[in-house]
This record gives sequence, structure tokens and C-alpha cells, in this order.
Amino acid sequence: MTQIDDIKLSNAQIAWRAAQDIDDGAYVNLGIGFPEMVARYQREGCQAIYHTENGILDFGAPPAPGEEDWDLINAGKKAVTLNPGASFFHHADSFAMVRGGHLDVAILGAYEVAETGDLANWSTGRGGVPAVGGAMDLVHGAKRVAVITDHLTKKGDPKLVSKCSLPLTGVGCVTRVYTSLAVVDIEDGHFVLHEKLPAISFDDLQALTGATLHITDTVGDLIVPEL
Amino acid sequence: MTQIDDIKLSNAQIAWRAAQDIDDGAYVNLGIGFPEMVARYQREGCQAIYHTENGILDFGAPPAPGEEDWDLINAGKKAVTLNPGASFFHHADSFAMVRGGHLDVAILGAYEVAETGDLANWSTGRGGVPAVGGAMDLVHGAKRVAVITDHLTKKGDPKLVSKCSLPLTGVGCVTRVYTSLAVVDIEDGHFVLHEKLPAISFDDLQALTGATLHITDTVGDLIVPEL
Amino acid sequence: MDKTLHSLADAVSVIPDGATIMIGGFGGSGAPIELIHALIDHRPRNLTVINNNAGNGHIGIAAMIEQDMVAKMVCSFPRSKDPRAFTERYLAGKIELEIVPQGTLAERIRAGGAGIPAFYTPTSFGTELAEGKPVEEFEGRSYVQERWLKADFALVKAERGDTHGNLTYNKAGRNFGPLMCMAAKNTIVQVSELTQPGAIDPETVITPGIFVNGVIEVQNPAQEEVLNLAEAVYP
Amino acid sequence: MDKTLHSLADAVSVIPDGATIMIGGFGGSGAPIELIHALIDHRPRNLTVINNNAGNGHIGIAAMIEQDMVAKMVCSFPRSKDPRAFTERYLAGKIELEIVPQGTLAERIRAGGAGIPAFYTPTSFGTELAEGKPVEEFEGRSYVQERWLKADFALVKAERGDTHGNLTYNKAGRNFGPLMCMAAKNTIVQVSELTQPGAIDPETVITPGIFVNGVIEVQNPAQEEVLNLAEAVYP
Repeated sequence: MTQIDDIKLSNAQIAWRAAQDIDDGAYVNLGIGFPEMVARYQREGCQAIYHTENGILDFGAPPAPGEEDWDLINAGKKAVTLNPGASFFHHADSFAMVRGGHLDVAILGAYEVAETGDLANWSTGRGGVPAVGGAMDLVHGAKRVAVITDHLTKKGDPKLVSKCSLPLTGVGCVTRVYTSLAVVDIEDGHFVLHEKLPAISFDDLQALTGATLHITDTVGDLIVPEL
Repeated sequence: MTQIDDIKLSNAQIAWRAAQDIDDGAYVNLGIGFPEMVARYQREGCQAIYHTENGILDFGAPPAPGEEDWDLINAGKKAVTLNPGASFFHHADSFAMVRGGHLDVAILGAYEVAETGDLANWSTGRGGVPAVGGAMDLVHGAKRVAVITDHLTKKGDPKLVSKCSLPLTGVGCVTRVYTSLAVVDIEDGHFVLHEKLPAISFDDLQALTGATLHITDTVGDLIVPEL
Repeated sequence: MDKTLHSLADAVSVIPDGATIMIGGFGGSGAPIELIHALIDHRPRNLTVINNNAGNGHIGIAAMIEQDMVAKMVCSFPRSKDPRAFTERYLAGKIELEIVPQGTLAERIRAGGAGIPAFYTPTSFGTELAEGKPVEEFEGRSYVQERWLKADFALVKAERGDTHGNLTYNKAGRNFGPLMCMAAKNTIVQVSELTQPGAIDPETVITPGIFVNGVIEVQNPAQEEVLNLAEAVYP
Repeated sequence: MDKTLHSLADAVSVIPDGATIMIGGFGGSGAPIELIHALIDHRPRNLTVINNNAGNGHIGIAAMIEQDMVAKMVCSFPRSKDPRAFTERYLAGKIELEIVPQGTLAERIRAGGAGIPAFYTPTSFGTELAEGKPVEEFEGRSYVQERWLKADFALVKAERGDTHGNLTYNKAGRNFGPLMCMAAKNTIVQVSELTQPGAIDPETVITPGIFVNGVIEVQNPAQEEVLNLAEAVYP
């Protein structure tokens, strides 16, 4: 089998790929951490409008160091700036946007994604302090819920599975997964391979995936710039 | 029996009496029509804050004729003005104020009030076009729901009854009724006479009331200025 | 992104027969008269209209009813100074009416916009308007279960807007506008002044643009009450 | 009517042992640090605190926890850069935690303020956070029934206020403030600038005074994040 670590995409490259599917004017929520990186790779000529759970629509890039206004932060508590056309609102209105189906896409991280679209991304189930934030709201609100993730756990286990073993964030909510090796859609309870790295064979990819990868159409090449 | 029409209070006098029970700084909603009159008779040194269902807090007197702004109206669609400290809000926030128990008192008209506190004031049950407005919300929201009304219908029947015959606005919601003859509290499913016109005997008042009038304390004299 | 619509006719041309339409306004305040009249010109039929009232005089929603465009009204108070358009058709059995307490109407619309399919309210408990609805007791008090209300379209009047759809309103003309913007699949807003993004202070935006699909500038819009005082008729 | 409070100590002196307190803020934004620190001076115990988070560093809610004032936290995300105050006590079984999805937390608080005892949400369906809660299907999809959340007190930070309690907020410091003002029996607000009624444009009031019981001016209030960057400790 190919040396996966030699060919797999970096987080930046996964984020770049996810960003290519965001349309101009789309309303987008990016999960805390890795998903926030997607905003850096917006397509030329596309201006998405970013929503943050804590009550801002159309925030912009981080301010220069030393220029932070700590009342102007995103859900990850990082300082942000405003774009022209921004607005503030309280938390109930913010989650009305989420729950009410007004966001075009939410992009989240994952511990596991099941072929049924179930997502586990909030609890390792190992004790400690549980913390859910807005993840459970986002997965049942946005018109499209996508995940970006490494294809494998740090231990080398598949993150795309037939059934999640960790506590669920939501049931049947994910429709596309951007991994370090492939782009996989979830349709009618199945993983459907949309794109894969040219350097990996279908069989190798299947071996690294915890449930059957279906093919319903031509599988595209997952080609991403150096980042 | 006394000639009722000779002694009974005018609507203005009933409104005046109801106004005496409104505290300084109280948040008050006055029903459309007759109850709106209560605002004219606020006690000296008392400044209530009036709420209108259509999204204004702290509106003031009507403007001079010709000065109307038809986007600045009350629930009765009459032009109003603003007091310093006024605010605008949408209908869901307005009824959050109502339903959430934030109003100190709502004063409404009535077709019938039952000794159980049930109120009928929205439908004569005779067909035609039904129209409820905010009445059903107000009766279950304000901390205190009071009614102002003539003691009798135009036909001379009691409006204070053991059980409402007309379609209900709310169940067990009214706690005080200001009538043209008396002030009657509703306590534990009974009418309790609080004040009556000195000119009417208890027995005569009882005869004009459709359920037993209880007395639990000294009955006050209902004394109202000429208006 | 630019949500600007370039004519009233274009703005409403997407509304088909049989659509459910929320129309902003409380009486005449906030009534989007120009959008409604453009809709009358377009003349879809068999509409369900959600508004606090049911029209007044011979303009606006009353005129829609007179043109036999409305199959059903959902409202709290179908009365006005001159309610003939609705009253006559209602009493003749030609228009359906769903009467909803005003606060429940507002909350059902908000729920539709906020992804809340049902909620409990004390309002209407024990009355004929609660008949057939589930009742549940919480903390010793009885409440009625009400469902969300959504629409295919919303027609709303706002004061200032920008090309991203951010809105402010004029005084009590706000009323149902912000809620209806949330609850419709396609929200079309007429604004007295259309600006570029950034012109409205982010702190004072009442309806964020995410709830708005199209904005059209109608300078110096008609006020329904003023038109009615002048006994206007449309068309 | 004048809702002005004249000292921070007076403002919080009414809060007894065992009270349930909503505290505004999302992380450091909107955290009413001066009110919280006055509460620490007053030192009621056995409190239930409702906040999105569970404190950071050694100030604010974290300091309340360090002073053993808090018996239970209701929050969505009890993690922060320096969560030791909460984490240590939680893992030692010394503080109770009710974890609530963030949008559900916001909606439950709004429901408490709006007189809605329960509502249905898709959030948490099929997860362990829905265990024991009623589930109902609407239009072919399953929803979880959630209850309102109310409090005895709310401590909120706003930007401008008037003596009637009308409020505006500062940027994303708004977050839970307007909701908590609605949901508490006694809402106490610190404002950076206290004005006379009429000074705030009625169109821009975010929290109408009806939801506020007391306002106290705290000019140039501390920002929790800035204090934490400076490694501040209270008391």
C-alpha cells in the first residue's frame, strides 16, 4: 500500500478543497479550530458571509496583533473584524439562523462520520469535562453540513465508519466529507466516492475506510495546490 | 330598587377608579376602546408606562389633529406619540412581554366575567366575523388582569355571572372587576365585594349580580369625582 | 452579492397561484402597499395570506381580496374601519379564515423562522380556539401546543436596507416584519432607502440580511392609512 | 420611576444563598465583571449559575467557583484557555454540571422570558443529551422537547442604559444579555454610560426597560479577556 503520510493532504489543503464548494454570497458557519481555516481559501471572486454563533454575521479576518477588540470575537473566542454589511444580534436570533435552516453550509470537524450521516465530534466519551457548544445545533440547522477531517485517526483507524462508536453530535446530518485522501458524499445511507487523490487506488482507499465506498458516477481526481 | 341609571358611574368614572390602582412606573396594557380611557386618569405623580401589542413601550397621548404619524399607532390603530424612554420592538418580543408575565396590569373590557375569573370579551357567539386580536394573550400574561365594564348589559342582564355563556377569552384569569356600581375582586372562585356605590344597598347590588357576592372584609365606598 | 431587485413587477413575478404569502403590517403601519399592488397587477390566485388583519378599504390586502386572489386569510383581527372586502366574502363562504390569537400568530411565525416546529403557550387554553390542539401541563398549569407557521413568500416594508438585505424599520411599522422575513422561503422587501453594505450601523440592524432574498427601493412609499383616509381604490 | 442603583454592593446585596443566577457573556465578551466581583465580595453560596461557559482564569465566574460559591453550572461549553477552577471541582465531584447545546440554552432562556414552558427542537435528537426527554415527530422529522429556563437574578453587562432600564450593547458583547434580561425575576445591569430617558433612540433600544429591574453605571468596565491576558486574580 502507498505510504499514506507521503501523499495525504495537509489540513490547509483539505480546507482549500472544502472552500471550493462555497458559492458567492453563501451564508457559512465554520466550526471552531481546523474548520476556521476554510475562510482563508475562498475562491477568487467569491465572497461568502460568515456567521458566528455568538451573534455576528459577516465578520472578517483577524485584526493585526495588538488591535484586538475582545467584544468582537468569534465562537472560538478569537478576535475578528467586521466586513461592510455586518450585523450584531443576540444568541436566540443567532440560533434561529442556525436551527431555522438559513445557513447555506456548516463545515465541522469530526471524530467519526458514519455512512448514515451520523456525526460524532463533541465527546470522546472518556470522561473529563463534557462541552458541546453549538455543534448539535449546527448539524440540524444548516442546509448543507460538511465535515473536514483527516481520513484516519492518529492511531490509523478509519474515521469514516459504518456506525459511530463515540457519542453522537447528530443523526443523519452530514452530506459530504472532505478528507485528507478523498471527497466522500453521503447518499441514502451510503458513502459515495466523489473524488480521490490520484495517488491512491480505490482498493487502498476502501481499505482505509470503515464502510463500503460506493461509486455512482465518475470518480474525480482530488487535485489541490501546494499550500 | 334604586333607579340604577341615576346612580351608576359613567365610563369615564369607571376608568378613573381603575386608574387609581395603577402604581408609578407600572407597565400597563389597556385594551382597545373603553379601557384606553384609563390613561387619562392616572393619579397625580404616577407615571405608568403603557405597552401596546404592536410594538411600542412608553407611548404617550394622541398627537394634535393633523400631526398623526400613521406608523406610530397603538393596537387600536389610533395615532399616538412617544414619551422619553420609549422603545420599538417586533411582535414576538411584544408578546414575550405579555406572555412572559412582564406587564404589571392589563385592563380589558368584558361581555361577561365569571366568579371563577373566566372572561368572555372577544366573541358574541352570534356568527359574523370572529376577531380575537391580543385579548387571549393578555389575559394569560399580565401579573394582574382587571376588567372595566358596566355592571349590566344593555338589556339589563348581569355581566358578573356564575359561568360565562359566551365563548371564553381565558379561564380563571381576572382578579378584579371595576363596574359602574362596584369594585369586585375574584378570590378562590368567588366574587368578593371590595367597594360599592354608597347609593346602592348590598341586596340591590346582589340582585344585579349573577353570582353570590361574598364579603370578607369591610366593604369600601366607591367614591368617584364628577367627570 | 447583490440582492437588489430592479422593478416591483420583477420582484413579485415569481409568486405563483396557490402560494402562501406573509404580508407585513399591523393595520396600515408597515403595510408594503407598493409590493401588494404590484402583486395585484401580476394577479396570482388561490393565495393564502398571513397578516394580522384582513385588509381595510379598497387598497392593499383588501384590494387583493376584492380581486378574488385570496382563498384563505390567517390573521388575528379581520376587522377594520372598512372591512367590507373581507367581510362580504367571508359571510358568503367565499374565503376561508384561520383566526389566531395575536401573540400566538407572532410566535408561530417566529417559530417557523427559528426551526421550532411546536411550542406551548397558555394563550387560548380553555377556549374554542384551542379545540383539537394538544394540551399539556407544566408546573401545574395547562398549556396549548401550537405549530410553526411558514410561508413561500414574505412581502415586507422596511425603512433602510442595504444590498445584502440588512434592514431597519420605521417606528411601529416594524411589527411582524422581522418575523416574517425569517419564516418565508423567499422574502421580498421594499425599503424607502437602499444603501450599500456598511451604511447601516451593525448595532442597529433589525433584520440581518440572511433573512432577506430581495430588496427593492420604493422612495416615499404610500401609507395605507393615508390612502384610506383619501378613499383610494386599487387598481 | 428611576431604576438607578447607586453602588455595586447594593446592587448584588439582594442575592441570597441558593439563588439561580443568569450571568451574561460569551467567554469574556459581555461578562459583567464588576457585578460578579461585587457578588464575590457579598459571597452568597450554593448558587446555580447559568452562563455559556464556566469561567476562565481566576476572575469572574472562575473566581466565584474558586470561592466555592457555585453548586451547579448550566452551560454549553465549560472549557476555556484556563478552565482549572471549574475542571478541578467538576472532576472532584464538587460542582454539578448541566450541559446544554448552545442554541437550546439560548432558546430555553428566551422561552423562560417569553412565557413558553416548552418547545421542540431538532437539536440533540438521537444523542445522549436528549436522554429522558420527550420526543415527538412533526412533518416526518423527530424533535426533542425542551423546557424553559428561568432565574431569580440576571447579571448583565450593557453599553448604554437609561434610568428606565432601556439598553444597548457593545458588539458581540450582546450575546445572551437580552435573553437573560427577559428570563430573570430581578435583572441587574451594569452599563458603561447611564443616561436619562430619551437619550437612546427608540429604534435602537435592544432591551426595553420592562425587562430590567436595576441599572448601575460602571464607566470603563474591565474586559475579562484583557484581565486574563494580564493574569489577574480576584479577590
